[in-house]
Amino acid sequence: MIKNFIVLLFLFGLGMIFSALLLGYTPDSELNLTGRYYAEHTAQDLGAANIVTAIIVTYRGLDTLGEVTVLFLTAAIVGMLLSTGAGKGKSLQRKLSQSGELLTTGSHLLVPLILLLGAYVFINGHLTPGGGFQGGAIIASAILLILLTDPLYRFSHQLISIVESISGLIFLALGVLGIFFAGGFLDNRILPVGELGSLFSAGAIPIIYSLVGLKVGAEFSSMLVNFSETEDS
Amino acid sequence: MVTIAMLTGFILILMGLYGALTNHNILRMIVSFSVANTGVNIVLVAVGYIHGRTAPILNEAVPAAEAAARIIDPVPQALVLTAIVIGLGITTLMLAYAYKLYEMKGSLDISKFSELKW
Amino acid sequence: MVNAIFIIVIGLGTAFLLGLLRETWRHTAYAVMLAALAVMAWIAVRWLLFFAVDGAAPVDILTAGTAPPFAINLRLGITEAVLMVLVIVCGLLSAVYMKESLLRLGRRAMSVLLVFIMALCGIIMTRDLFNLFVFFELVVIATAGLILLSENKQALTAGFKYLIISQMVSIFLLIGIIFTYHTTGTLNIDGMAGTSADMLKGAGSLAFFLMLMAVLIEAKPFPANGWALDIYESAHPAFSALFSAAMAGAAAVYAVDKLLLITGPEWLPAVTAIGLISFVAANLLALAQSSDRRTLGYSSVGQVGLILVVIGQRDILGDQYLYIAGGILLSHAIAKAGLYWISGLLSQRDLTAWSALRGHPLLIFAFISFIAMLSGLPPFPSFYAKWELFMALAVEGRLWIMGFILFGALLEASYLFRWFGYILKRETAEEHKDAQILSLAPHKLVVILTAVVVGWGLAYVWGEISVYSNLLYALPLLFALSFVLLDWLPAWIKNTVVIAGMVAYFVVTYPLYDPLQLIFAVIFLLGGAVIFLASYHAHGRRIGFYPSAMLMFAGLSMLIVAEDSFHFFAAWEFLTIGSYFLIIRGKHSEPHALSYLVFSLGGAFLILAGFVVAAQGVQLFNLESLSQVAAPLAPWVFLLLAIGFMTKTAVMGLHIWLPGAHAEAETDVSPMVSGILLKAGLFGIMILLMNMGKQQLYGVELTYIMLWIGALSAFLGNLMAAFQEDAKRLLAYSSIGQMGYALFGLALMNQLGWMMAMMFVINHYIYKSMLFLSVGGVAKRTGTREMYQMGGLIALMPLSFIAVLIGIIAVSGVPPLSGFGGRWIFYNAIMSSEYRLPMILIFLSGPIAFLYLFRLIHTIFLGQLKDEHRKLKEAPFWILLPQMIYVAALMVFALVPGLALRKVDAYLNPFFTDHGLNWEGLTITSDYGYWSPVSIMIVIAVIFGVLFAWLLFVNRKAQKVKQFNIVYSAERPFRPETTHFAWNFYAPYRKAMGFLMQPLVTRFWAAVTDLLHTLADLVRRFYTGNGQTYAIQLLAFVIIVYLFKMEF
Amino acid sequence: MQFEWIQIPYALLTLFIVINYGLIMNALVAKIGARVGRRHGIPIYQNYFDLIKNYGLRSSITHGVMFYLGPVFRLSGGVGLLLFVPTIYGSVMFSNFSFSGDLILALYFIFFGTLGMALGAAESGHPHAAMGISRGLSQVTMAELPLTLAVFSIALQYQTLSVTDIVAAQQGSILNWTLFTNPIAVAAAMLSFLGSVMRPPFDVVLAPQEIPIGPPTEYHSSYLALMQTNRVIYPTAKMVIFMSLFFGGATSWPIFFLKIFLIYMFAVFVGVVFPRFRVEQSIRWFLIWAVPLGILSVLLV
Amino acid sequence: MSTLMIAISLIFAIAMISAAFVAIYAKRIAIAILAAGLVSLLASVMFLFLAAPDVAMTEAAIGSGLTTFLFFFVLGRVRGEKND
Repeated sequence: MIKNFIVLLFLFGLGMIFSALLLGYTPDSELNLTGRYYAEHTAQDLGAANIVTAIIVTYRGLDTLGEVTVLFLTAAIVGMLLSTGAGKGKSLQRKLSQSGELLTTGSHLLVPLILLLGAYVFINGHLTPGGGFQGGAIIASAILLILLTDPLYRFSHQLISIVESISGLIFLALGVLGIFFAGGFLDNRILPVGELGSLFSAGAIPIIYSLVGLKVGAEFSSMLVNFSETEDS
Repeated sequence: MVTIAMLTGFILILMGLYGALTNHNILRMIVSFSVANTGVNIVLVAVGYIHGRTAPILNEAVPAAEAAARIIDPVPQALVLTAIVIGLGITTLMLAYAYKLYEMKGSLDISKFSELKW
Repeated sequence: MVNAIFIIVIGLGTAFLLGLLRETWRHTAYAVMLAALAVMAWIAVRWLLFFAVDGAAPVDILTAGTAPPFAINLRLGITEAVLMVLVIVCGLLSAVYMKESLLRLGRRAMSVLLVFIMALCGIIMTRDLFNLFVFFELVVIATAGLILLSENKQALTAGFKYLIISQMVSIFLLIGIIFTYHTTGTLNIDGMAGTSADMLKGAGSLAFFLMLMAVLIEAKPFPANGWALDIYESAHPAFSALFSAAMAGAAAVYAVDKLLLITGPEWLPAVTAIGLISFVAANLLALAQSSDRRTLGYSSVGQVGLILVVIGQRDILGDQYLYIAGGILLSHAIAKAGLYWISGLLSQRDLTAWSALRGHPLLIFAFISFIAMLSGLPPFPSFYAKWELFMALAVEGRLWIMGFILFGALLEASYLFRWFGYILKRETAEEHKDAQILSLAPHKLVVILTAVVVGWGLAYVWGEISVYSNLLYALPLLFALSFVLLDWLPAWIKNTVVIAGMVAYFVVTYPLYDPLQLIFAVIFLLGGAVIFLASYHAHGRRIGFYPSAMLMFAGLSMLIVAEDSFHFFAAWEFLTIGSYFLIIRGKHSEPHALSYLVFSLGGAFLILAGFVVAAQGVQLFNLESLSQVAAPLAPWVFLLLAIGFMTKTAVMGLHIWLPGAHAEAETDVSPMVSGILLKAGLFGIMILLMNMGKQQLYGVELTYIMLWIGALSAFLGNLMAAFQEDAKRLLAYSSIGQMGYALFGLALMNQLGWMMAMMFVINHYIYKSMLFLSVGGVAKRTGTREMYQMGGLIALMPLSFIAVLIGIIAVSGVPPLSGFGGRWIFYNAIMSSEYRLPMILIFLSGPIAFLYLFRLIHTIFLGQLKDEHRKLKEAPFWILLPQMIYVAALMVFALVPGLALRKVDAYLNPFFTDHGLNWEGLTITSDYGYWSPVSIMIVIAVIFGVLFAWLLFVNRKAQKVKQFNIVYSAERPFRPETTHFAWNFYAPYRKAMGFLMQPLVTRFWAAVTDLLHTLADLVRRFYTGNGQTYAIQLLAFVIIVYLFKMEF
Repeated sequence: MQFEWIQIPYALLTLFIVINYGLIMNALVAKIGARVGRRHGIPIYQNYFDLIKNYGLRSSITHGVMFYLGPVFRLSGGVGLLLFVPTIYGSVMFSNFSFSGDLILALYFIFFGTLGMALGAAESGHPHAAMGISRGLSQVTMAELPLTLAVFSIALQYQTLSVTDIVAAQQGSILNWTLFTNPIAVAAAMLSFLGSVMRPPFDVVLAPQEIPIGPPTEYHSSYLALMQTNRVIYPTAKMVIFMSLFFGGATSWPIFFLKIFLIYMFAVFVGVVFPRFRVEQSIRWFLIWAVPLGILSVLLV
Repeated sequence: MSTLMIAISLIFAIAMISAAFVAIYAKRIAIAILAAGLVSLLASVMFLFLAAPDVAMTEAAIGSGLTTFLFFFVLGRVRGEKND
């Protein structure tokens, strides 16, 4: 109890900091320097309609690279963590209630659709809301669906990791091409910028975002698969 | 609007932290942290909001030439996207750790994992 | 030049690439990873050379083809290049080291390692705040992964604690970043720094505060660092090395540095305070540790705290900032990594288990190099860095910072050197006797030795770029270091080289010395060479002896000729360390060597403080400029320096290290540390007094206090010597007394006083060396140092006896030997002094000297011979030879003291108002009296000779009686044990004067030590081990810093 | 002052006079003591007989080299002490070897004999010898202190360390004696004197009852003869110093004889009055009574 | 900003805070996990209000979707633990 009180006390202090931040906050009425630059230059420089996407993939591409690396790391570490447990190696002996016929069939029908949706989301990332991360999550949900209906389904770890690696490597390679053929690392203008609003525009952004989508999808899947393969302890 | 969002965000952070710092159960701590992370995300997005403007996506309604006057600040959104993904990464890791810790001790009480000390 | 972004690209790309390999191709994966790291290292080194050699300007690396602040940019300058080389090379070495573990966990672990290194480089290079956050998160996650390399199950819990903390950190960081962004309109660090200062007031300042705290916490400040310690303790040692050297020591600290660019000097005091608290607290807590890796963890926290202090002080460091921060940082990184790597060779986690290193001189040398780097000892970069740091602090008058740093550094040195003591002296615990504690894998050894080489290399580099001359160019030091390489030679060869070297060096440098220096040079160099004759008795290789001894002599010889404070202090440190290594060689000397070192370093730190306060920023501060120190500072400078030097001469109150250290040392080491080393302190005091003269503090004349201290030391030193049972301790206490006399003489501040001190310097060298050698020789033969267990050895060891006899006559000051000269000058000196009270103590201590001197000769050589000693032989030839040389020297010096002293007398004349002595003819005259050593000698010799001859003639037929042929209360005793009146020899005296023997000083220092240890033990309970508690502590840390910063 | 060969016979002459004087005075004191105690006492010439007899005896045993050296040291100490101090003020003939050194030399040379004696006795291996030395040295540390202080005091007073100069400063009138110009120092020195001659009450070192003759237990025959010689020279030599420093010195032999005798009698009388002290008691006694006087004398000069 | 929007966002805010309360205090962990997912879901709606469709999608997919499932995977594995 004393501990809770102390925590409360300190959180009160933190609350004071927060309230000072809140009270000191005056909403902008105009875009600030950076925001204005993006609003004014994104379209003509990069040719991406979704400015957020442009920022993510190009202007702050290094962050995104880091971000996919975070997932890559997480997937790898989760794999390491869960593959060294006591339960690993034994064959799965869990008795699971078999999913209903309807569900199985339904899922088999749904999975391709979901995958398609995911692909759509990341391919159109430079035009509409959504992109690699959202698309990747959607792809992973297809995998999730399969796992839910058939917990004993084995995915090829090798396949997942190859998809993950290849897409990551291409992402990097495209970034490096930017050094030689455009303004710098991760510059999307290695391909023509194209016409604002069309699918094949914004230089390498759609490709990169698709790669990110694939990679993220693979990484999410890998995590899910790893978790689902753990044993009861 | 912004104020409400931001306030909500801050309250979520504080609540999340309270939960994380007072619950002994590791899973609950992780849950609490994810609440706090959501709060952070809300605050981040709220900071970029400008009253009466639209999402930073150019289309017929928002032509490139007027963008500067029509859209809200896209930067915080980009940051939040990254933050969410990173948050997921850490949460996942914590979950995996929680599982292994449970395997080790048969318990999820954080106070039982204090052999390393002093 | 390869674009530095390729460091990141290669790191990441290889990490991705490894995913393509089959899980089973582990060796391939390992090779690929090493290759990638090597390429990264190569790129970083190329850049480093580009900056360092060509002096290129920093380059900006743009991404996305857009200029900052609209896209992320990286920057690469010399700082970044150095840090990246550090990170990558450390990573590469750790990867080599962790070979087995990495192969066990497979390619995924290797990917994680690569990403870890890459992310650290990212943190170092990036100029974008949010990018910094991303890289930090990468580091966190990678850490959580690499912790799995450990074989310690508990590592898992440590990793989880870190995750909890990083959740909190990321919350603070994100909130801070976004509000800072809102205020300044940019995420670029340079962009923020460019905005006007007013923008970061109010809410902006708060936002910055949160950000700074978050980054600071990654640097693991006390007390928000429990998690880090747990990681240090439980992770794979090679990862701990990385985590300490690369993550905390390089990346996190540099991130703090970058953040502070934003606000200018406003937050520097807070960072200083946090760093300072961390430094002192961590080192204090480390005192109570018994686990090696946790100790290193604490030390790491401390070192990073020190770097934070440097960062916090950068506004006053100017051009020196990078030099200082870099010196400390690199020393820390190399040393800590090296120590962690060594710890990986051991299977036991107790500090005492490191005794398994004994018998591996290379590893011990590595260990020494590392702890020297951590303690900031010359010639390593941290030494130069600390010196410059203190110079700057002193100029600004930030003396309390300096004080805290010195205190912390002393604590740090104490546990590090205590540990070293364990290595050399502790027995392996009984239960581990059979266990193989040490396992030496070649690749691990290579890694460790690389660190040693790099450390020495940096020592060279730092010397090169310092404003002072490179210490590594000093001939004596190189001579000493060469013995590290020659240590495989047999001892007698090395000994010959040593003697030849010392004599040759003296001959070569002879013209450089003024008369005062000459006296010391003769004692240090020629005198040292004479003592080394005794070292011929040792067989085998005597690993470690010659490097240590020569280090001490190198320090001594550099001390004499040092002209500026820097070189003087460096020499001082060399002789301190060298002598420590010598002392700890004794069988039971572990605790004594430690207390010697702690006192010596404490004294050295005071000297350092005194010098830098005096210099006031003048870099090549000539020792003679001490006389120009201005009024309000001068007495304080005097005080600091005086106490520092007096620690070395072991004045009463600061003496407790001496008896044990001198007594437990080896036979030929005792004379070195007693006969020679103590003079260094006197030399320092001479330099001090000669240049600063009399100083007053609050109306008290400091030399007067010194006079009292000298008198007290003389009195109590002699008194305690009288009550010792251990022969070498007796001599050691006697040294305290003798140094007291010398100090007294100096403090008289007249020419005769100084002449007396010089008499004592020479005399003490001769007779104390002689006595220590002969007592050492006896102890060697009898196997004990307890005097009451000896007795009657005169017949068996006549030469040793003669040495002791001559010695004690000389020490006691009885004519005709040279000790009398000292007394005679003493009386003449005090005649012209206005102070009379302290003399009384000196008067009293004279006769007391008789007590212990008689006891020494009586209980060892006279009285009853013990049965077990009946077949003893005379001491070894090589131990006797120097003694006989000393006997001769003593005679010569007794006859013609002018030989040594005339020139000094003339040299000292300008410094004092009173007259010196008149050396005309055979009679030496002063204003008050006269003294003719030759006449005295002749008169006494004639009387003595006539009587002796007559007695011999009359009793020529006398036969030696049996041992027990004595009248003993009408009985004949049969046991020598009961008949040898020796133990507690001065019982009546103890009854009368014993109250003075209360070990008050010892008790005082013991209480201080206890207090520190208890405090450490108490405070460390703060780290409960509960991850949640750690998180609460973190929160509390942030809030408390906030309250301090905002309210006050 | 320079050495000339003629000084050797002069010095021997001094020695001869002092020995005879010492022998007679010792006997006289013993006689007086006996008469006071209503005993007959020894004949005045007894000491001569003893000495000559002992010189004539040959010993067939020795305990070792130091056993030889002990008496040699002892007597060298006594003779040296005597010869390093000018005996008769103003007389070139009897200023002996005082050119070798000043007061300090004398002061430190006192210990030469003591040390040698202690060494010699100790080699006999007899525990009583060791015990006696232990006591003697313990006591002497504190007993010497007041003397040292007093000497320092008068050295300061006269601004010289030369004995001759000090004596010179006391000439002219009895009121010029240190006894009157610096009475505190003299008091301290005389108290110290009591301790150093080892007469009662400070004679536990020799301990006539418990230990036959203290440190010299094992000495006999010619060894003893040397010791006996010393026993007449050494106290006299010491008293010469006292006389020179405090009581105006002696300008001729009769004054010399008189002053020495009086100083000696002072010690004898005190011994009759006080009971014997144990060593720690005597140390305390000196510490409480004599040392403060000495300190006072130093401070007041 | 219309009053209606403010009212709606207020309602959402209160709903989120209540859900967060549940997430922290719920007796059963499963409920807590669901409540946290709900907070996330509500937040994604909030993001829409704040004109951040990208973020809203991500939060919905990742914050409330994937994370919740991962929680349940682990929760299922640690059944022995009391759900206090």
